[in-house]
Amino acid sequence: MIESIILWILAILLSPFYAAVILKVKAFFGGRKGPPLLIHYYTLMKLFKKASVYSTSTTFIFKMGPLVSLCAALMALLFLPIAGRPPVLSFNGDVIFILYLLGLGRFFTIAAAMDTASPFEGMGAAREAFFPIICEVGMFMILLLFFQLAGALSLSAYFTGGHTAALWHMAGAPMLFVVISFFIILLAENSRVPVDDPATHLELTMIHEVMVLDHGGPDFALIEMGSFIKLFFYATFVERLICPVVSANPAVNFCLFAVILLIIYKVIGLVESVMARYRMDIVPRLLLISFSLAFFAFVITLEFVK
Amino acid sequence: MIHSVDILLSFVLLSVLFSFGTSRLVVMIRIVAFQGVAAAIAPFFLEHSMSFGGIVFTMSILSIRGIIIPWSIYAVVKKIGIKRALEINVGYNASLFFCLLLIVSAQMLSHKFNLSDFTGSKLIVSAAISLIVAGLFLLMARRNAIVMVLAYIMMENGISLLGAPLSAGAHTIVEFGILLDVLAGVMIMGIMLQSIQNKYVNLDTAQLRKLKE
Amino acid sequence: MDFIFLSILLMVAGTALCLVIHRQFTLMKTTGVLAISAGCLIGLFNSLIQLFHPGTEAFAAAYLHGFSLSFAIDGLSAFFLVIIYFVSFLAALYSFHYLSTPEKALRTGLSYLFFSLLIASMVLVVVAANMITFMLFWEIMSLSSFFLVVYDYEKPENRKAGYLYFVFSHIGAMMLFAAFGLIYGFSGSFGFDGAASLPDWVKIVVFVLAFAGFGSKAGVFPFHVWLPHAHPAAPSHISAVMSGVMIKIGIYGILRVYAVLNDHHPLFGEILVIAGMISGILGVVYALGQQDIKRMLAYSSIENIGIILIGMGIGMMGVSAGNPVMAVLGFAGGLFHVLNHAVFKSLLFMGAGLVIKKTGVHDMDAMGGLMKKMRITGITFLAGSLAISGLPPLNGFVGEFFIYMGGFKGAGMDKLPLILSLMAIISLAVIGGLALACFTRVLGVVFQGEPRSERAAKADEKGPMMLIPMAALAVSCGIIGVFPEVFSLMTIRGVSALNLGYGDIPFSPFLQMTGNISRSAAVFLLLVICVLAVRYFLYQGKSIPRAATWGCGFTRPTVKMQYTGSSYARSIIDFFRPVAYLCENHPPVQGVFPAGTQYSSHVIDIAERYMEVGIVRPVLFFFDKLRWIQQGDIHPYIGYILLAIVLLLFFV
Amino acid sequence: MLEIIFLIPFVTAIAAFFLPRTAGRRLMVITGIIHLFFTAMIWINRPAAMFPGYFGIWSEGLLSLTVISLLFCLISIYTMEYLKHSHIQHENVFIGSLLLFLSTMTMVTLSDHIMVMWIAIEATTLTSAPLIFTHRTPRSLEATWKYVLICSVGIAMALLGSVLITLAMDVGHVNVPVSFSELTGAATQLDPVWLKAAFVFIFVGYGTKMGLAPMHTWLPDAHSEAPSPASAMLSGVLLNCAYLGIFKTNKIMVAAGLGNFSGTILMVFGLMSIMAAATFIIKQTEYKRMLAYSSIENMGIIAFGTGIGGIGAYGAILCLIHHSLIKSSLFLTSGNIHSGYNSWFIDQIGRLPRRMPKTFVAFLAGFAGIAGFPPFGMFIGEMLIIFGGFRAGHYAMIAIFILSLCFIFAGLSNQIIKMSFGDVPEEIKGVFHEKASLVWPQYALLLTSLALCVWMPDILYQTIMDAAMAMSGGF
Repeated sequence: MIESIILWILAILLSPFYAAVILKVKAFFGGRKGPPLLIHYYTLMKLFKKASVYSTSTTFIFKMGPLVSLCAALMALLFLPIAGRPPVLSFNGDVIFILYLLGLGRFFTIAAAMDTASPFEGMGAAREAFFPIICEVGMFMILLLFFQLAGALSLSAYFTGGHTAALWHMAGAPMLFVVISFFIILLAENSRVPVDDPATHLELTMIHEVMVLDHGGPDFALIEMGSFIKLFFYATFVERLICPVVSANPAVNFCLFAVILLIIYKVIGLVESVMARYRMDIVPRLLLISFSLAFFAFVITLEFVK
Repeated sequence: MIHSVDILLSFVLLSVLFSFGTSRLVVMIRIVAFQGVAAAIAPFFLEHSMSFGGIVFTMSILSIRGIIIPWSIYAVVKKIGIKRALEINVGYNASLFFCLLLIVSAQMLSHKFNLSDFTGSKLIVSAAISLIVAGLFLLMARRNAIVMVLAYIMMENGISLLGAPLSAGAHTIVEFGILLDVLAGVMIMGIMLQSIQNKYVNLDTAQLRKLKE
Repeated sequence: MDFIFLSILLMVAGTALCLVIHRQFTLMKTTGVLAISAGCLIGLFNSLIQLFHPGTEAFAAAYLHGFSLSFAIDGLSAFFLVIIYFVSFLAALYSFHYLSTPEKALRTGLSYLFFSLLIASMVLVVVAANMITFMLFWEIMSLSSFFLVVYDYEKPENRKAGYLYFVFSHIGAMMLFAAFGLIYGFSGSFGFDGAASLPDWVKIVVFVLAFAGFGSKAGVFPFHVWLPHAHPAAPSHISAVMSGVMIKIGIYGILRVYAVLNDHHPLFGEILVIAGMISGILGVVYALGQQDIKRMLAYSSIENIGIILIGMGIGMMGVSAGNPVMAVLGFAGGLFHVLNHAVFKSLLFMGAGLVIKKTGVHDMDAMGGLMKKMRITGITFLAGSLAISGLPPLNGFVGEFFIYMGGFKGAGMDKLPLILSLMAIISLAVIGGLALACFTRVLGVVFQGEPRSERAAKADEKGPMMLIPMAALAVSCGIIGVFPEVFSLMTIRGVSALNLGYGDIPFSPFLQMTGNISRSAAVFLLLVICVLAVRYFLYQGKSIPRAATWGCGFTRPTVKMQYTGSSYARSIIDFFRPVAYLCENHPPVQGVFPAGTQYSSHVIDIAERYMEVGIVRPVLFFFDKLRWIQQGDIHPYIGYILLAIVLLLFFV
Repeated sequence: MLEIIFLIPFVTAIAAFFLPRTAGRRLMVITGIIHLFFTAMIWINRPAAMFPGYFGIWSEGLLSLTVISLLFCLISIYTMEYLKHSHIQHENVFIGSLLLFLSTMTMVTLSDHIMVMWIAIEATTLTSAPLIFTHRTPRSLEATWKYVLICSVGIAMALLGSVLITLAMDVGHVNVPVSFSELTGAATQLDPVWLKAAFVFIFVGYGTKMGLAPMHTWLPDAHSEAPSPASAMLSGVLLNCAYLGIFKTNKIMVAAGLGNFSGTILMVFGLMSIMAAATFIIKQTEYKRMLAYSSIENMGIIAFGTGIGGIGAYGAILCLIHHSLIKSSLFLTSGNIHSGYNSWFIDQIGRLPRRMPKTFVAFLAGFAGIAGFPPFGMFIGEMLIIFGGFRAGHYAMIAIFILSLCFIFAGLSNQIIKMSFGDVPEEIKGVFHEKASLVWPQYALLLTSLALCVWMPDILYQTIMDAAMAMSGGF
């Protein structure tokens, strides 16, 4: 228990660092030196020191947005087995709970954006409301597959200890589909290229970034924190999938985990550097691809399980 | 042996033929009157033992069917003052042809009834049937209101002709009641005829189609 | 039972008194509200006792020689009774300040009378124990609710709504007559109990007919056409009751028929799941397409009915597949969602009613910024929106959670159950996402941003009697969401009355699940408080200036520039184009200096469209042709007589 | 001394022809009350008939007699007020024929002899013709012409049928008086073929009078053109009288074991009538014609139920009673509406609750009743007919029945909602003063129907059951 909580705190603390890795990679491909790896800590510090300016149109919901989205991310992380160690909380069906909790976070992010009466933020909100629907469908498809294999509905049943390896044993090749499909979901949910470009400067083309235009100071810091943690959550998910082994020796185990995670973040960076952002009406297609991958995986494994 | 009433009835059948051919109202009325008389006295022939009450009764029926009803229609015709009824749906030749067909089929149909065992008459059923159907046919084929009334009377005559042998003697009161109804009906129709003549210029019932659906 | 009758007597008598004293408006309203709420409280109290001390209580009275009016309360009835009484009570309170037109005094009094008749008939339908009784009060329910729908009959659209509702409910009733007639035809008794002995094919026909009949009341997809018209037409407290409770009576009917047929044919569950998925997804998609706020809520009712049907369908599939856990989870989830939907949908309708009353417009795109003027309304509406989107830690989540668990149990099986539960789960996910989009849209357009019209800018929230019920409902959303134990116990009582043959259902697994949910909810709230504290600390002693929204460099933003609800939903509607065609009206911009132009759009409901094209027109055409037989000329008429005789003589 | 009950109105009718207006009206009301009183006496102590062969009391007759008596009493009170406002030239003729009408209808309900029944029914046609012709307009003339001619022809068919029954007797060598009661006893010896033929003719004949499609053609014209009280009588009770003829004949058929034959005919023609009603109710432009067609529908329902037998027959008799009560109230109400808007067209009527609230209540309640909504009695009747149909296993027919009922409801409710709540031109807005005595007869009728749906006296139930039993009815 204690271990799990420590891991949880560690994860929270490490998530900004990992997020910085992506910037580094992109800078490398851009032939630049790029910001230091601790850049996000600096920004957070700076933001915490600042005060914020509130629009006259806004209400308390505007302040609740960052708060709730961060809490949702933290909560999700509580259920996640980090490095294959048992999570803080876990019960049968917690996956559904997590998904809906993230939904709650999204609800408030959107509400906060709509609160500012800004046309751009409304536009972003509309997109934020639309794309995750398809992601969720994909997620549930993957869940169905895992349930077929593991017969349970909790992250710990999938990712603690040797369970993940067991999944691979049962499903085999189709798990690759799952990995890809989930990676796409990762990109979409965390508003990365090719779905969304956090670095662009044209508000019309943003999704997540445009929704937080009016946030500043500590509020904005909370939002940033939230997105880092969310990304970490998904990344860990992928990490467990591609590296199901758990070594007996905790030190080795954690190093392995850290390294693999680093690789995943690098891959994200790589994708961001080599790909351009899709047109908004192409995005659903991409997400549907992830869904159909998961679906195929499910159908094929049905044969294996029988 | 040929029943005495059959002679009379053969004339009735002939009269039906006439009624289909003519367009003159007076002729129609005479025909209907004749049929009424025939219908009235038919039982007279069938009854072998005729009581005095029976005779009186038959006489009264005869007077109503043969005199009062035709006379009332005749009065109307006089009042309105039209001689011919030319508004028809089915032409006269076609009518005549239909009538022959009708009489033949009535003759054939009457064998199903085989009433002759307790009437003795061969023609009575066929005559009755042809009167009824002829009445219905005229109701559909002629648009002139008076002719339609006459056709109705013709039909009634037919029915009573059919009823005569069956209800021989019994329930004379009832028969009388029926007759009174017919009479009243004809009277009312007569009144209607006059008002139609007043409301519309002539008696063509084709005008009476305001009320539909 | 006596208490039930007492409550009904109280309500009807009290509201009948309203007609007498309608000259004194306020006194009349007070009488009506007091009578109804007192009756509801008595009934609520009694039915709660019934619910938690199981055991059926029955009452029967001879009726018209040879029939009997018989009533009985079992767990299922009691469960619905609780909902009926609870919501009606709050709706009655709400109506006190909502009905505020003294010049319509008599009409208001009548509306109270019919309102109480509606409640009474719903109660009696739920406790009816034979077919005569059931149909008797079912028809009274339809009739009284019809009068409530045409309450505001001056508006043509309301008349149309009333007409549609009337026709649909009558056709539904006819279906039920047919279903019950079949039962009677084979069993020879007017009681429900004879139904169990029917041959199988008859049972299937009966179930299908009953499903159509009850579905037309519940607003299941192809039969829902009346619903989006009728709910906006009725006064808001009535829409709250109709949408929160009355359409659930249809659900009750389906469950009751399923129980009395006592047959576990797999077809039943499959029908329900498929119908549920269709109603659920289409309902929410159409809801996204609406501009009228109450119409939107009406469509979302269709969506929730879909969710309920999915739950019940999963339950029935579980029964027929011999999987008790799945069965109980499905039914319990469905019933739980019945409860939830009753709570938050009536809350939302009350909120919408208040908003419309204060702003005077139905169109959401003419509202905006109401959160500042109508704070309590806004907060309660927010709670309702969260709940209806099925987000933890509010009540909407719990019911869907049970249904999910049941569905996943089904996914553990093979063949048709597997496929159907898979589809059910996927569609539940889709519905959840769309509902979130739908209600963020409402919240954002109606309550947030800047007012889009004069009336909206000047809105206020006077009338505490309207706010209290809403607050109460919002609080109960939270309570049910965080402490679901006792409520799931209620649903279990309801399920055990379905005589699935499981004896009394063990409650411990539910206790475990609900325990997990409330524990995690508690942890979440704890986290929120911590972060709140952190945030408070961070803002310590900082000056918080306020300024205009950052217009991305645009210096003169106007309220017209805000993102409208239509544009918010546009991309999603486009995604569902085949089933939800977006019909736009937008004259093109011309010339170098274009004149002003306008844009309007509405989504076409395919069921409505095809009912028009596929049913109404052909029928009318047929009868138009048939009208030829009577053209006013007497000669053919006499011909008909002859024809009839001749034809009949052939059969002699 | 049974006959007195139709002799009294006969005598008063003769008197009424020569009395001045006001006296005539009073006489009418008094006659109605006396008639009601005598009917009550009949219930209490069944008096014997003076001519037993011709007249007698049977359950079905007693029921219709009661309905007639009650309706006439209330309608006469309504008429008294009505005549003050409507400008009828020959009022004594109107009142006189109304009373004669009553007398003849009473005779129908009491007659047992087949021919006497025929005489009485034909007499109703003749006595009601002047009622339809009251307004002396071309339209009323046309209506009367069609009414008299079509009904006379149809009823002539019934006469033929009666003659064929005597034929069936002769062929079967049965020697009993030609009365329904005797024949029902001796039914089995009658020659089946001729009996069937007789039934066909009698059915078509009296069916014409009852308004069964396709012989219904006179009905909407007559009902729409007659003054409202007269239409109420026509639709409320005249149709019942015609039905009585069919009912009694059907009794013979059932007794003779030909129930299937007659039942099928009844059901088919019932369905045809309902379909015909549906055809013309949808898109109907005049509300009185609409009500007339709804009468056709209800006659169809009744015939259908009678054909089904079992609880269907019981339901049919319930429908018969309640239809009389409700439909007559609706016709009276239509008279009020006309005086309020002076138009017979549906699209001229609207905003009833504002303009004439009392009438509105009667109108809408009547509609609810006729559409088969509780708490009005039609509900039980229709339900029993549907249940009975399923019991007897006529699935296809029941399906058509339900379907066409749905169509009719769709059409009817559309018109009714338009009339009650729709918009109207400015000039006929505002409140119209309604006389109390022009509405409470309707209320009384509706309340009777409502009361009979809540509680039914035992003796009434026994009588209905007794009548239904003859159709192999009952539970």
